[in-house]
Amino acid sequence: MHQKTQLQAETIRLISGTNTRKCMKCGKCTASCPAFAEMDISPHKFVSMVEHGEIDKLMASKSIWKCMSCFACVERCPRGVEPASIIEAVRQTVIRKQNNNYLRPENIPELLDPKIPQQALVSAFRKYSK
Amino acid sequence: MQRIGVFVCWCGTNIAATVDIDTVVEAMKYEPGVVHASDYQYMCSEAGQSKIKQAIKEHNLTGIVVCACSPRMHETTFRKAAKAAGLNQYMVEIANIREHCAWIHKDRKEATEKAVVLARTAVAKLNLNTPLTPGESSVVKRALVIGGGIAGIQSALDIAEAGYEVDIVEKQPTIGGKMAQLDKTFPTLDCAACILTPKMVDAASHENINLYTYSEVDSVGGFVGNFNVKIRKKARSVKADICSGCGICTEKCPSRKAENEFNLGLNKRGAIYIPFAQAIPNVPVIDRDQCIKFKTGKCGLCAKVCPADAIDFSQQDEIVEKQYGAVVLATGFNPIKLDNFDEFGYSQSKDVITSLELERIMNAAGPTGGKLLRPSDNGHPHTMVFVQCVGSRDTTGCGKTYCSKICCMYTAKHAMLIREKYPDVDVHVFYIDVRTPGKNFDEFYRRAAEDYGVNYIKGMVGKVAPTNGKLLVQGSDLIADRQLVIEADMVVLATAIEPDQTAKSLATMLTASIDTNNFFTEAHPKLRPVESPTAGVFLSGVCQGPKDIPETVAQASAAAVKVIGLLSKDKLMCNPCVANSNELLCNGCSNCQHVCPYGAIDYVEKEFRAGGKTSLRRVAQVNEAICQGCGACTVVCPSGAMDLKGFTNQQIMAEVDAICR
Amino acid sequence: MQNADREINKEKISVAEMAKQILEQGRADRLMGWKRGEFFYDNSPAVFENLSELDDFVYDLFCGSNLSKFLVKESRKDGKIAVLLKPCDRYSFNQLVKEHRIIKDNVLPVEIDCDGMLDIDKIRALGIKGIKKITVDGDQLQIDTVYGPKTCAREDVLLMKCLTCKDRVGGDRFELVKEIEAMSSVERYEFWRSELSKCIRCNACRNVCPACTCEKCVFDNDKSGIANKANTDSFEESLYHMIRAFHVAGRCTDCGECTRVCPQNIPLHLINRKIIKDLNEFYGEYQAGEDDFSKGPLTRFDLDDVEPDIVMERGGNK
Amino acid sequence: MSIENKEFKPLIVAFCCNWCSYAGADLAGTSRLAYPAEIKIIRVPCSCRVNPMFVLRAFQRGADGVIIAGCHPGDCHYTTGNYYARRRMTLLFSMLDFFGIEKERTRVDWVSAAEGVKFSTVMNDFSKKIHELGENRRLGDLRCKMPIEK
Repeated sequence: MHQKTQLQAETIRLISGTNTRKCMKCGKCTASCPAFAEMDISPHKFVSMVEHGEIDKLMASKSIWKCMSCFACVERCPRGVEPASIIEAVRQTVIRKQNNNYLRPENIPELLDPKIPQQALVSAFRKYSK
Repeated sequence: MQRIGVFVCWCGTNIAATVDIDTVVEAMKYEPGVVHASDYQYMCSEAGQSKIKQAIKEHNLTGIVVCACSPRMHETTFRKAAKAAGLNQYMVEIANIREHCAWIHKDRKEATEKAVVLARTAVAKLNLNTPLTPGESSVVKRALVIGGGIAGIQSALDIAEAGYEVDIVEKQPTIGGKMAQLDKTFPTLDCAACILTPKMVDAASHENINLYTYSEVDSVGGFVGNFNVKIRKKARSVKADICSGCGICTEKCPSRKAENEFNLGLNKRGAIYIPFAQAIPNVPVIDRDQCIKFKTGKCGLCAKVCPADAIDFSQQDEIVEKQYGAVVLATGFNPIKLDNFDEFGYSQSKDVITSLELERIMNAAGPTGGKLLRPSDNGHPHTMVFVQCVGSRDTTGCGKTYCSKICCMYTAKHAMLIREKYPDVDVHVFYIDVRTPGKNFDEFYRRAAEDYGVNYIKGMVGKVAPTNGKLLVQGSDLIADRQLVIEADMVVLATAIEPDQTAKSLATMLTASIDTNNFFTEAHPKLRPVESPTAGVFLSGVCQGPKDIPETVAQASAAAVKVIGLLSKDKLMCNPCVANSNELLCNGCSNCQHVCPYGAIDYVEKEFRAGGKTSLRRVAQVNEAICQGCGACTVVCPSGAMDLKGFTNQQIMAEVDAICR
Repeated sequence: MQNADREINKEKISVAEMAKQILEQGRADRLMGWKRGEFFYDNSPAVFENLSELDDFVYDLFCGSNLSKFLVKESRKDGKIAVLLKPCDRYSFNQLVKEHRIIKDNVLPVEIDCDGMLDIDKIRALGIKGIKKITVDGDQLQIDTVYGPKTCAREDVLLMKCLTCKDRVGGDRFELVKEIEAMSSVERYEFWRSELSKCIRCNACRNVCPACTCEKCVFDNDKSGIANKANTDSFEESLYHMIRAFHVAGRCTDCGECTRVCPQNIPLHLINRKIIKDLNEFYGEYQAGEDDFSKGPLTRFDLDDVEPDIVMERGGNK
Repeated sequence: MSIENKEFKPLIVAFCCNWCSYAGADLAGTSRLAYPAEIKIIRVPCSCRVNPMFVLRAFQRGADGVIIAGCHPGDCHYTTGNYYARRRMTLLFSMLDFFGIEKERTRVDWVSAAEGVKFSTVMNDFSKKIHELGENRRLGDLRCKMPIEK
């Protein structure tokens, strides 16, 4: 693998704290994902793409912004691989490159909807801010 | 002074690649007592052994050190070689320079240094070895089989055929085990009952086989050749010797609330019941928790209708104490509980069932009379989804880390049977991998897919949602890289299997080891697969690891052969590495007696002469046939009178010194 | 702690009178007690075979020594022997009976009272020299010396073992152990190094210890690997006290004789007490010699015993 | 100190019971799970065979760490051996600590025949600890006059 892609993949693994090699390619993540219809890259492919160092493609993917961080895939993965953490890590990498905040704390109150689960809010904040 | 020979094995490149053999050989030449040191590519081979034998004679050796693999592997081999050359076989020490050195170290210098230390440690110990003679103990010519499933039945039949008495202890009211609950068997699709029930009858009618059904093992004492077992015969509340098995009581019983365990709770049974029609013995049992007579004191209808007057409400548990020469463990398995897998909706919908439940539904003697009906409304299903690996291969702690092995094949069987009987039913199977090693197994699976049109989907189910009387199955199809939702009528979960929970307590009673999953450990994973590391205890069936029926039967027969081999001996050689009390030093304090797990130590008043006077002293004596050589007594002995042959205080301290030199 | 087969001084007669009566009435053939020594403070254990020998019998403030151990040999002789047991000695007696070291049938245990024994070294350390006679006056001692009368508090000159007597109310016998436990690891090491450096290997602690009654002591046995041989290396030296303490672990009654007899005044009993404290904390209160039948803490176990890791987690600084 | 540590080659004695931990060590070997070469294993039938004297002897002869490995409580091949070992070793370790010997130099762990990975982890872990502690001077000779650095 190219040195740069190797480094990128390593960074993703480091941020997400996952071991992509543990994946046994069962596809339960994709089976569980409620946002699948919106995604261009399926959750299970995230794992193998990190494993193969295809980080640039992932960073360009729509999927990373469609993931709702519901953690269904993390909850149900029988091998403890945590695809959602990988997606989160890719998002982090994109945001760090863009050097931009999409969400600021002061904007939160007006966006608040009592129906939004707390977890989603926290996740969104992590997702769209640096 | 000993005359020691040191033999360093290369083990091909296994040792030689990391350990510099020459350095080890050279270093050993200067160790005290060593008169000969040499090396060879494969010491355990015929040629290697004859090199050892030759050196023993040539150099008049009194003991040998073999630097090779683990003593657990070849100690016996080298002891036999030494014995053949006229040495006492306990004048052999092994330096484990393979598993404990060559295989775990990469640095050649480091590994070589360690190998030298390990070798000189063995030499230091051997310098203090003395020839030992094993004692003998008798063998009780009777075997105990714990578990009356196909594994236990097969082992018992084979042992009984060889002419030895066998007792089967089964905790259920009938023998038969899980196989009795199955409908058809793969890959031949013959009916399970048709091949099992004749064997059950054989076992029951065999003159050498004695059945203890509805019984459990309470305690085990003793050792190989002389196990002392207490069996608890639970109170059936029915006199088995006069019951004719007519079944009138089971029909008349007014209580109908108990879940029928045999049908996995898919229907109800009476408080007095026979698990299934072909049960052996064909004697009912009263479930006292359900029986109106036991709960309220009123009823007793079964006693009134019994033509043989066999009902006995006052029956008590009975303890039978018996001696056995060997024990076969055949405790079997159960499907795991699905509490950790809520996503499959097992607890939410009756139409989500386990594969074993499907076996009952498909069975002609089952709750639906063999008709495939949806449990919720008894309707005919049109779409069925099978999910494989439910709880298997799960490293998160929710399920089991291992592959349950049988699920791929039985799922193919189920799918095929359904498609054959009901071609209108769409069958989808979600799989992660399809594993079909075995004779005619892959052909069987492919037939399901190719000839019967079972839709195999590479992927997993993420969610089963009961909606409007249907089950919405959301899964992935990894080949098509898509998510799909199937509207199914029934979902069948290929649930992981785990060892029966009795395995754990039996392991403790028998001091047989179990692994982290509670499967019994075999003495050697390849070379001694049906023996437990505990002498005289043998393993049969799934209690050792997941397996299908042909494998189970093969292993059951293999275990039986091992038992027969043991029971055919009149005397067993005892381990000579047993405790030994130096009467001159013994204080008579009883500390050793307190800690001995086998009751192998007795105290006697003995006369001693010292300074012209005779005095009586209380001293410890070890029964060498009973002592197993754990050494607990040696440490509590304040005067050091108690020592362990083969592992003496001096030997171990010499080892410590050699390592710390 | 009262046993039916024991003599108890009901009439509160003097111990000397009791001794006399036992021999006179033939309740025992011999009697084990204390004999006046050359000086008034060095009474020593003795066996009295007849009434005339009893002239040397003494029971006063300097009868600290524990008589139990002598019975290992004495109870094996012909005839019955009566033994005087102070409250603290009874534990050792029971422990030895439990270990079958004393043949119970040959012994008549006689329980006697004790108000605490004196330590002559402590009196001298107060600067009181030329002592002729000591009498008890309540909490005080009247000491008749060649330099005239002196007094001191009785409490100040009691034997160490009497200060933590099991019959005394209050006080914490583990106080010193706790102090050492609270030290840093280096401090503890330095403490014991300086204490144990004083050891001259006279074996007095072993010889007096009522738990050390082995037919042949491991330190005298060439084959034990820890024998007291020529000092080729320092193993035996440095570890003697550790091994000894471990040897008597669970059997030590905390009688304190080791420290009493140590000519170098090493507080050896603290090692044993530390072990007793640990045993009590880990496996429940246990007093060796409380009875003559129960199993000691090292010859039994519980399924849910603490793991050895507890030592790592417990106090005691690095 | 740091230079000393680089050259420090510890000596660790491991007492392994024949039925579980020795087999666990074999499994670690078969699985090629590395642990430092300074660890030397002595095979004993059961953890209850380990006399505290052996541990003291090892220390006195220059060992820097001693570890005793046996079957998990409840799994002893001899039913009860490791329960006794557990009490003895707990007491011994506490006593050593009382004498000011670094308590981390001693350890008891339960490793089954199936736990090759655990064996290797435990050994690596223990060795790391001993490396941190450095040479065992204190028990080498508790009576020698050489002061130790604080």
